[in-house]
Amino acid sequence: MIDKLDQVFVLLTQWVVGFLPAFLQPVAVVVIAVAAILVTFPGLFAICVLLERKGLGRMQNRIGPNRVGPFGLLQPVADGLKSLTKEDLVPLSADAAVHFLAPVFLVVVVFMGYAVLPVGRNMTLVNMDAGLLFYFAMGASTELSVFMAGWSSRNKYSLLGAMRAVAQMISYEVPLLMSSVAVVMITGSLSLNAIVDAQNVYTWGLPHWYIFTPWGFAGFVMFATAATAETNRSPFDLPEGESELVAGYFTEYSGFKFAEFFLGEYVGMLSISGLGATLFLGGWSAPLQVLGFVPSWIWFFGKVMLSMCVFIWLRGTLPRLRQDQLMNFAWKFVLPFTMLNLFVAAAWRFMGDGWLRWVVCSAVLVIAYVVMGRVGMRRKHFGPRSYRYAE
Amino acid sequence: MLGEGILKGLAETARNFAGSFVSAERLTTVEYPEQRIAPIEATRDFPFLVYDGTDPEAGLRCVACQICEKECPPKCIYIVKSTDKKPDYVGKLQIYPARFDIDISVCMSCQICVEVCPFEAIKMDTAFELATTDRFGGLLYDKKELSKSNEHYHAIHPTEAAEVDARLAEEKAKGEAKAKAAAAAALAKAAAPAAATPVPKPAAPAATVPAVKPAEGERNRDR
Amino acid sequence: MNPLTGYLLVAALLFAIGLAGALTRRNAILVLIGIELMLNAANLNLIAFWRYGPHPEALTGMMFAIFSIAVAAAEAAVGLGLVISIHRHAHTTDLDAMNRMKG
Amino acid sequence: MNFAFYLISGLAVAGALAAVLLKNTVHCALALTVAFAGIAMLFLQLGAQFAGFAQILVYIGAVAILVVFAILLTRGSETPRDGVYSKFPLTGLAIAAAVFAVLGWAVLNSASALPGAETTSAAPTVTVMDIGNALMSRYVLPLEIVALLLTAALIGAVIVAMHEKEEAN
Repeated sequence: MIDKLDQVFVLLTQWVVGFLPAFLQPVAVVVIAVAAILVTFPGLFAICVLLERKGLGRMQNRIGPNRVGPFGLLQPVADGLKSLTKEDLVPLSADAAVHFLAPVFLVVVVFMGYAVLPVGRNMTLVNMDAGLLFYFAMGASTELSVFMAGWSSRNKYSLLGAMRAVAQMISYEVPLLMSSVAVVMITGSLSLNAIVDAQNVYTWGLPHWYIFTPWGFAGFVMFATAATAETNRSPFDLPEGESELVAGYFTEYSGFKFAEFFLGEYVGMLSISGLGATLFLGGWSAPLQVLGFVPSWIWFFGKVMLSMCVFIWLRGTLPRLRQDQLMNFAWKFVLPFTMLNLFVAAAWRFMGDGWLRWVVCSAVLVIAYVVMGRVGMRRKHFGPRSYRYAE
Repeated sequence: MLGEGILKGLAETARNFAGSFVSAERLTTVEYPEQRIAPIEATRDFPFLVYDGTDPEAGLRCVACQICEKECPPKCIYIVKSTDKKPDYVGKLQIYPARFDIDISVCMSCQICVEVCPFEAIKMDTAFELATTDRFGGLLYDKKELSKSNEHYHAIHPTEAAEVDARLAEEKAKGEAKAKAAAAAALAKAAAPAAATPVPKPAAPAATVPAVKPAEGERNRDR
Repeated sequence: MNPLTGYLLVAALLFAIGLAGALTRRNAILVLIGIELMLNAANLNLIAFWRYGPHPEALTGMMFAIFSIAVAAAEAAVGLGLVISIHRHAHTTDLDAMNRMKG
Repeated sequence: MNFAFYLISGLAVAGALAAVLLKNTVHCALALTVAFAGIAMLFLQLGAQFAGFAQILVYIGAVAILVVFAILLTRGSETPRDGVYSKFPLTGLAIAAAVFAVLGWAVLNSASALPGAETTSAAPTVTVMDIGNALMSRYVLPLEIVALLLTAALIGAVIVAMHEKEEAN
């Protein structure tokens, strides 16, 4: 019975596909799986929107939306309806084709990232051998859609916002890749299923998740920082800095296209949290061996929603970083630390079992963290201001 | 160490988040239509005309002196004087406003009319849910809609109303005392000429003149 | 017609388009775009021959393509760096105007 | 040749043509991304998964953005004053057509001799492990050289494009 519940979706698909003729079956399986993704994650997006507004409210001593539906549960429906019915303005001087294509390209690319995420035990759409590389290839092309949006609106604010967003996404994409390379080094394969299987091992009932190893924890912290910056969230939400940039690269978007950007951002956050859970938090593996009876996909979605709550928590707490602080932090702290993390992971791999590698790796990482934190990030004393006029 | 501040900040918001479900002072929202904040005594929204007694027409304190109309910065008060007179709380015959309009949509609740009114006739009400569908006529209140009883004034601004009533009562008492004294003096004057009719004529006009002066004095003071 | 010739023809067509771009356009960046296209056409050839070649397990074709992608990225970076610095000095990216060697 | 091949190569060629012929330079850059995506899909169709994703990651993720940034930095997006094409566009086209003719002739004539003719072998399943091993065993020298080259090239590019300090005041 337990196994049936765990594989309920797989069995359901096979049962449905059983009715179709043989040659149609592989196509039908893919279509059903894609349809499932296109239903669950926008559904999760609606829940996250409500979670965010109520969570932020509670953090600021207020209640958050509770008027639409019982306890505000229909608020996402109201938001969706509002953005669908709002008029979709396109500025006259805007470049209509690129202006229209930008959100479409963003949503398509973000959803393609889900093809490789292992949502549950053998519930991966495409079990690709180079799954992680595919995921980052898709992640890398979101910058282009951000640029298309910013440039095509022919508006200084949006162009500035796009420039900032692209610069930020590029400089935080490198640490994102580097911190996941450490995981690949230890697992020995780029396929996300293999990574989850490597972590799905238990000793004394405790799982072998990578976050419980020194290099894994450091990698996860850096991954989380880079992921927050990659999705333009909370401390790094400079591109849509309301105070100075109106709304960054989606200033000139309204109505459905704005909702698409909104959807793209949230679905991107869900997918990067999914990847973080898969790489460091053991994907769909249960936190304790005794809890193994719970279906695997519940653990995956639980971890994704947990990291969404952390995203919201960060948004409720941290002020926005300035552009130079943001860049400084990326290139002077996050990237060197992830590089060092690679060496520590290598040392971890070749020092063999035993307590020695725990001590050495943690010591190296802690010392590096403190030293780099103190040296790299100390208050820069600002000399006389030098001006550079645009020639 | 890098990141300490972030962790402290996160702990603070977490405390806020958890506290909002538990302790009252971490959830300060008052859900407006269902719950309401206790009205503060000094709230002021839009003016209303005070009348004593039960009949709004007779007891209206306003004497149409039009000071408030002149002083009102946004000019939202419109007064038309009456032709006849009616007695006020002291019993003196005073003009009353035939028409007294305030345009609520223009009024900015600055309370200058209350400060300049010499007759304590106009006070600030605390009712603010006055939204209407009709933008023009709906928000132009005439005398009937504006005039409210003194009891209502006591209900919304108890201490202030008490002071005003005390002052009015004391004035009334002084006025009556003066009137009584004037009446007594007039009586004494009338008795004195009877006793000494041979006294020369000029004394008579002197007697009548003082009788008139106190009345005027009284009006100036009232001004 | 075996599949390999299909790929080779597509690669040749892309190469010709890239060449046409490089030769006819006035803006320096579009010449670089033409060169990028030519490089990609070459990569396509490499992988087509690797796939249909006698020893696919030797991975030579694919490794060539991967290294060529890396080198092409470096070349693009340097090329655009040059274009930007030329633009700063001569305030133009018009190739016909860049005929003076003086710095 | 199956339908997918025609579709994808059509996309790639269309992207390339647009990248070369369009007036607006930023449109050219975006069309270039379509061409890169088409070529990446061709790689995937040929079974070279790693190369296809590397192509997407490197070209669409970085080179396209680089080209677009360069266009904006050199004010390329405004309409150029004196025409889009160089002085002798026709000769350029003629040369390109000639090159294509020669290549096409060579490919078609040698069609029979090409190895792919008879052995319709299934796509060799190349795992990333094999690529890693190949990189670390046979191609370790080229790997180091490319690493050096990349570092030198990027530092050089930064220095060339950097804003000289003394020129500022």
